[in-house]
Amino acid sequence: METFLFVLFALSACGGALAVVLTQNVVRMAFWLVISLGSVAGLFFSLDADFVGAVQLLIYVGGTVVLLIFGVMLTSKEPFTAIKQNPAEIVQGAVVGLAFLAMVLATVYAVDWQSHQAVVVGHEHDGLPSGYNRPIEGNTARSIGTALLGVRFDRDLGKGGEHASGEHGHAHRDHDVSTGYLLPFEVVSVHLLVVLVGAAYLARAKRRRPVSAA
Amino acid sequence: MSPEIYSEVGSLLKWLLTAAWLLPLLGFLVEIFGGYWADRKSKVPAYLAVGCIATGFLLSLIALGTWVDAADMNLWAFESAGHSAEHGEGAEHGDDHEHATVAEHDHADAHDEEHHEHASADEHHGNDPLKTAFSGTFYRLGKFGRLDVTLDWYIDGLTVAMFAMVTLIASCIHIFAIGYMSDELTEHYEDHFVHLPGGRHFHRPGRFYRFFAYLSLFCFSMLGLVLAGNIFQVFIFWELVGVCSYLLIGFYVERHSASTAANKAFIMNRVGDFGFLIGLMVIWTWFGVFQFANTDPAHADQAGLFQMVRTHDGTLVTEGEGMEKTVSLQHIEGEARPSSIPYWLLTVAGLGIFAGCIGKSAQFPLQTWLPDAMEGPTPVSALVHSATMVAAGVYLAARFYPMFTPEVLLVIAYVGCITLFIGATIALVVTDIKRVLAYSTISQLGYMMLALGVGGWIAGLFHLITHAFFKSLMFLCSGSVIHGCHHEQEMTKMGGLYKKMPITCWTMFVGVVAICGLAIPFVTLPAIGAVAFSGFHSKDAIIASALTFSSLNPVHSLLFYVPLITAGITAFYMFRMWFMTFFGKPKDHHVYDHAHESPTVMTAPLLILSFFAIFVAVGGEAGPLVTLYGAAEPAHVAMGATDAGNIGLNLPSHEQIHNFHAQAGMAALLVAFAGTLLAYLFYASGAVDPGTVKRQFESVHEFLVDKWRFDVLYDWMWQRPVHVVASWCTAFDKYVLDGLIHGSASSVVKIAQWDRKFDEAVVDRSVNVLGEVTMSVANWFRGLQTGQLRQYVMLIAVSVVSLFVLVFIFFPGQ
Amino acid sequence: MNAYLAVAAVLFVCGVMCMATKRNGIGVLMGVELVLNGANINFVAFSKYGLLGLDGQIFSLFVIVLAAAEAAVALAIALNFYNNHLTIDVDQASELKN
Amino acid sequence: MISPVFMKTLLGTTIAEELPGLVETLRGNFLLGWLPSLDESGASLVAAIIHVTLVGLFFGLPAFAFIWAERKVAGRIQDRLGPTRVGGRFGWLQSLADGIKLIQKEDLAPNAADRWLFQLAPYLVVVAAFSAFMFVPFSDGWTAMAMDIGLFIALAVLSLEVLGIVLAGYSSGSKWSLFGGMREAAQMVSYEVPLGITAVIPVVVAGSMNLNEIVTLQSGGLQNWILFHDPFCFIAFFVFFTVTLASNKRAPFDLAEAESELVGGFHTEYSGMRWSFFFLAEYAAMFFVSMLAAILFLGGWWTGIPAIDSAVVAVGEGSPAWAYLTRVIGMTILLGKAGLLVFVQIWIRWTLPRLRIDQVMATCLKYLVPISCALFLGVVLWPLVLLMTLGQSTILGEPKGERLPVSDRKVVSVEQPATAPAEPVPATEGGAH
Repeated sequence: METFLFVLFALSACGGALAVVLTQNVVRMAFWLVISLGSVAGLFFSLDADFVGAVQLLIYVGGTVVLLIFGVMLTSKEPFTAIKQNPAEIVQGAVVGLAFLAMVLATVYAVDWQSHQAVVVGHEHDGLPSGYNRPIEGNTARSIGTALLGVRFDRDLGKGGEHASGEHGHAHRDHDVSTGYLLPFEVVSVHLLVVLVGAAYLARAKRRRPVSAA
Repeated sequence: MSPEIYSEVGSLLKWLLTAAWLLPLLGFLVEIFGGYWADRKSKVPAYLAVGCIATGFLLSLIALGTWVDAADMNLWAFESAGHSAEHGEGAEHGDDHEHATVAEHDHADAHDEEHHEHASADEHHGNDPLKTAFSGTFYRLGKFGRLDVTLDWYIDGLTVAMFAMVTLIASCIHIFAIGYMSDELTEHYEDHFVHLPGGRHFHRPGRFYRFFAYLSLFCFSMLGLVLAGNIFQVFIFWELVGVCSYLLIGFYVERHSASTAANKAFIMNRVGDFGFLIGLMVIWTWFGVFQFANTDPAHADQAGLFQMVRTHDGTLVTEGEGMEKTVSLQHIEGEARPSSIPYWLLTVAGLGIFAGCIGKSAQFPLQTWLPDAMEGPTPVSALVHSATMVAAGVYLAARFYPMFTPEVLLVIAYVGCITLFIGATIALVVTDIKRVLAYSTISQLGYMMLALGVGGWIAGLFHLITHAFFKSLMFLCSGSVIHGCHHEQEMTKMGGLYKKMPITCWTMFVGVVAICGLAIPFVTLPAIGAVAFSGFHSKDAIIASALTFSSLNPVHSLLFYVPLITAGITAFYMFRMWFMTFFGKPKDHHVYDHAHESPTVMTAPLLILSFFAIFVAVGGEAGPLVTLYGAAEPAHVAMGATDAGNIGLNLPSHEQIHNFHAQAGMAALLVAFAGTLLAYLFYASGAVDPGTVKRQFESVHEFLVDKWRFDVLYDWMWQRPVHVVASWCTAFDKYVLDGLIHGSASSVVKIAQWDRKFDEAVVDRSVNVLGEVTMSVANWFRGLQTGQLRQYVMLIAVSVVSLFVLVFIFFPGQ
Repeated sequence: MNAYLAVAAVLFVCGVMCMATKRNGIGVLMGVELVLNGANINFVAFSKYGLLGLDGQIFSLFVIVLAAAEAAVALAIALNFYNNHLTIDVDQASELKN
Repeated sequence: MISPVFMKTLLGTTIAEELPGLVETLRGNFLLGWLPSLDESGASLVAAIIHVTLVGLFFGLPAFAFIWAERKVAGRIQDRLGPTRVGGRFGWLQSLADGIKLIQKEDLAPNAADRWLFQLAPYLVVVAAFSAFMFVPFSDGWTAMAMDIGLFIALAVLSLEVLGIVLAGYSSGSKWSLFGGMREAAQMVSYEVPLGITAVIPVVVAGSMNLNEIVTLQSGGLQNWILFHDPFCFIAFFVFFTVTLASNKRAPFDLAEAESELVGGFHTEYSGMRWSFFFLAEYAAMFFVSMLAAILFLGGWWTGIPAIDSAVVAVGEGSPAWAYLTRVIGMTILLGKAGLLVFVQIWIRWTLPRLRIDQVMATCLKYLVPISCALFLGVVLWPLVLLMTLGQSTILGEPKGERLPVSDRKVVSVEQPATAPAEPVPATEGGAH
């Protein structure tokens, strides 16, 4: 079942991506992009990253792609325009793309990932203080939330307990406390605000200028 | 007084006076920032200012009562019907007086005036004056080493009396100003004194609100100065007062004369303040404390200045002789402060502080700013130049009295003596009604300084208060005249105005009589003493002090004769002014026809002030005012001193002064009547023609009209030398410095020309070659820059792949 | 693990090719999104199977958010471009040429 | 390779766990001995089938019911009778008749259309609306996918609906449709913002995005409903309701299909079954957001009267079968609440006139967004303010933590440092570092 789901999502993701490249009509491209990104969200779910998957759905599929389609509608002169590429370019792109793919895949398969493998994500959260319900496996929303607020239940608290149980003693405990992602979170928030203002400024209605000679 | 009562009374006084002090500041802030610049016709700022200062007056009255009650003194040495003219607040203090009256009733009847003097003198001789003073700290600004810079308060009889006087007079003047400044209540004020090219007058929006804001700020500064508990704080408010006077004198800033006068006042004051700063530095370096005195029994850890200089009974403990002479400083156990100060340094400090007083109180030789300051509106003149600002100098001299050595006192006396004579003589010939008053102010300030200098501490301050009342009264009267005559200030164009403005005329008469010190001779009422207006009592006291002093020190007998003669001159020029203004034939019919009595808002303050000008000093030396001061008088003054200081000065004691009192009073009265008679002959009866006299003493008249040529003197002494030095500097600049620069410039040009050849031949050529090579390479590379986004991406992909391949080819093993 | 990485690789390459071959500006943007998604898959895969732990997921969150921001700005730029050139063909955007 | 966790989540936990016990009870008590007993995988399978059926039913039936209700309510509001003929007295089979009519119609596609996308778009819309139901609990534990982020992902999936509408509008090749699609895109993207913020408000109150948990926290009386948790929540409910109206493009925000100006907007060119899909999706989404509102603010499956609630719960503690009955009762209550909200939506549609598009956008960006932000801040600060002024965390009812199921609570004494876990962490996690 798991393998089936993975293959399903992987195939639709890859196929969607390929279709995006090969399709000429922009709106169809967007549609394929939705398929691809939705499948990526599915991949996230099967990787136990349900929060990321939900965010992927909400922001990417629900937001960004709609934005893109919106852009298409604002910028196309007649319905169903397709700006055709030069066939030579397609061939060129295919060759380079295949080479690139071969390279990346070769790298992927050249490294022995198995030796580094370790399952870490949010299985046991005994460090959580009381008052929280114990999340079932695969639910990382709480951990991510607390991490974004600057507290790492998965890491510091667990470690503290581990040290307390006598494995390494207390000596390294101070160095092991990680600070979470509060600052990056804030930075990203401010960044988003700036982008919002900037985009509004860039896209504000202007009088159209005649096409330049170039 | 127990510490509990002390702190209770002290904090009550503190809060009352602080509220009275800060209210005008509040008014100022509201008036400036309240948006009245948008509504030029609003009278609200005026009402606000009046409200603030009047509330301050009420608070001051309560404080006065509280203080009197706390000091447990008997203000009224005579038997009285329980009514004191000195403070009109009766209701609040009825209990007080009642108590005093009952206690003294029996034997007060039996004793004569003399006895009472003794009784009251003895009473406060025994007392430490600091016992009736309250001090404390508002806020510590900072501590630098052992120096505390703090905001202190110091409240004694002098403080409360000054508070009541300042707030009362300021209230009256504020009310008067509502009427006087009413022509500023417009969007288009036409200033007839500013002539623009083309015969036009200057137009501007009215500044009614601004005037009252300045007045409020001024009151705040003056009250802060009086309340200040340390010399540094005094300096701060001193400067604030200066700034306010600058703003007010220069109120009609568009008039050249006004702005010049404001500058003059400000700069003259700076000269004095320079001395003040020197004094401050001496105090800082030697005493390390700015506080006047620390009278709080709960915090007696640090002694104030007065406590350090003088012992408990007010003596100056000295050691050594001549330049080696030092003054031992009193100590509180465990304080790390110098134990003595060189005598000459203390003198320098005193002279420095007094220099500040000279500037602020317009004493010789810095007196010239005050007449020019008459350029401000008349209420300003009344407030700034009669009652408060100039009084600040006298106040400081009095407040700082314990710090002054006999040498300083002698200097003060002579400065005052010179000033009073100069002021009076110039006032003889001036024809501008306000300037007459200005010179009389200078003269009267000289009297006060003289009194302080000759040891009449109470006399000087007595005169300060009485003068404040009658001089502000006269200024307001003159303001009323000017207002009524449509801004005509020349007395030569007035005359016969008593029909047109009777209230002004007779209130002015009250002021004139008061300043001349006229009295009904040989008549003494049982409850009041001499039948006279306030000026008689205070001037009498000054003359008595001077007489005593000169009899004890025959070398300095000039210090008695000059003020005596000047008393006559005073009477002459004051009555001259009155007669010229209100009597005789109208000299300018245009002015006369349009003259009118002022509105009630202006005459009411005149009546109030004339009431006080008559009654404020009632009782004379035994009256409440003197008694009030007696409690604040420095301990060493009352008993006098013999062979004091390095110059062996004999300072009179209260008793000695009293012995000469009647004698001096008769002399002064005589001289004053003589002056009055002379004025009547000259200007009222027409028996003597002033013109003839003027022609006969042509040169003297010229000299006086030129104000003793002080402006010319200062021009010679300061401006000319500066010009000469400046021309030297110009020459030096022109010939030496410019020559050097020109020479170096031409040599640099020579070098540069040679360098240019080298540059062109060597440097430029090599750079050009490099540039050409770069250009050709860049031209070749330009082909790569297609501007096609997609090609760039493709190029990146291709590059990555080829890099990868290359890495694998060249580093296969890794 | 390898399979996830392979999928990510495919997405990445498709994205790059999309950027390289599309003449439509919006198409280029879509290519960028694909590239970012490929990277995200890697992050999350390493988060589960590698050593990244929660950090991988948080990184991918940041990437998603920043991608949204980037899309907004890029779209604004594209609109501006369209306003100036009356086309969305990136080949016309060659003011930088030579 | 793929963790079993995911599968378990997908198929739902509660029913799968309870089914074996339920079957045993049935076998013992109701002469149903012929039933085979279930092992775990079999239980999962049966649970999955049950869920699919339930969701399918809940997707389809309410839609039909509401279409009928819409007509009926519209008629009543406009002072007419509405459907009366089909299916007896109240015309309650009108929807079925409509459906049959629509299926029979010809499936047209304009020549100018992008045919492929044109035919695909309705399915996208239906799928999005349908999938959203997977994450919503119908009763205690009855969730197809019980996830901690249930609310979040439900909203995410629902937001996919707009994509289908935009594609439909674009691919129709008609300017009316294009306008409709554009308006829909703009409107949806804008209203996502206040929708998200107001949906987060209950999350903040409850401390969880798990919808099941949120409802559990609202047990024990009306005062424990999040609607009455604090004044901000109270306002937030109405803002949420308004925003869901807009995001379902219901009147007065139905600019995307404004019949009077756009001739039907994005579905102008559709006919027959594909056209009916849009409406199916719309009514399903109406029902969905109403259910969400009921869960988030109105206490879900609790009646709000403590006596009744505890009686129902007590009944459920008897045996698995009784527990099942309890769930059914809860579901009825929840559906009742949701139905009421749907009725209000219909009522509003036939009462208020339509806004202009600029007014719609202004309503969102100038009013709803700031208001919801302020509400959010208020909700966040409320407990602090209460704590500082009254010294307690709510003014109504007992503190929230007390309402957690006792079994899930751990008592940590104050002296014990919060960093010390109750049990040692398994070595697998530490080994990764």
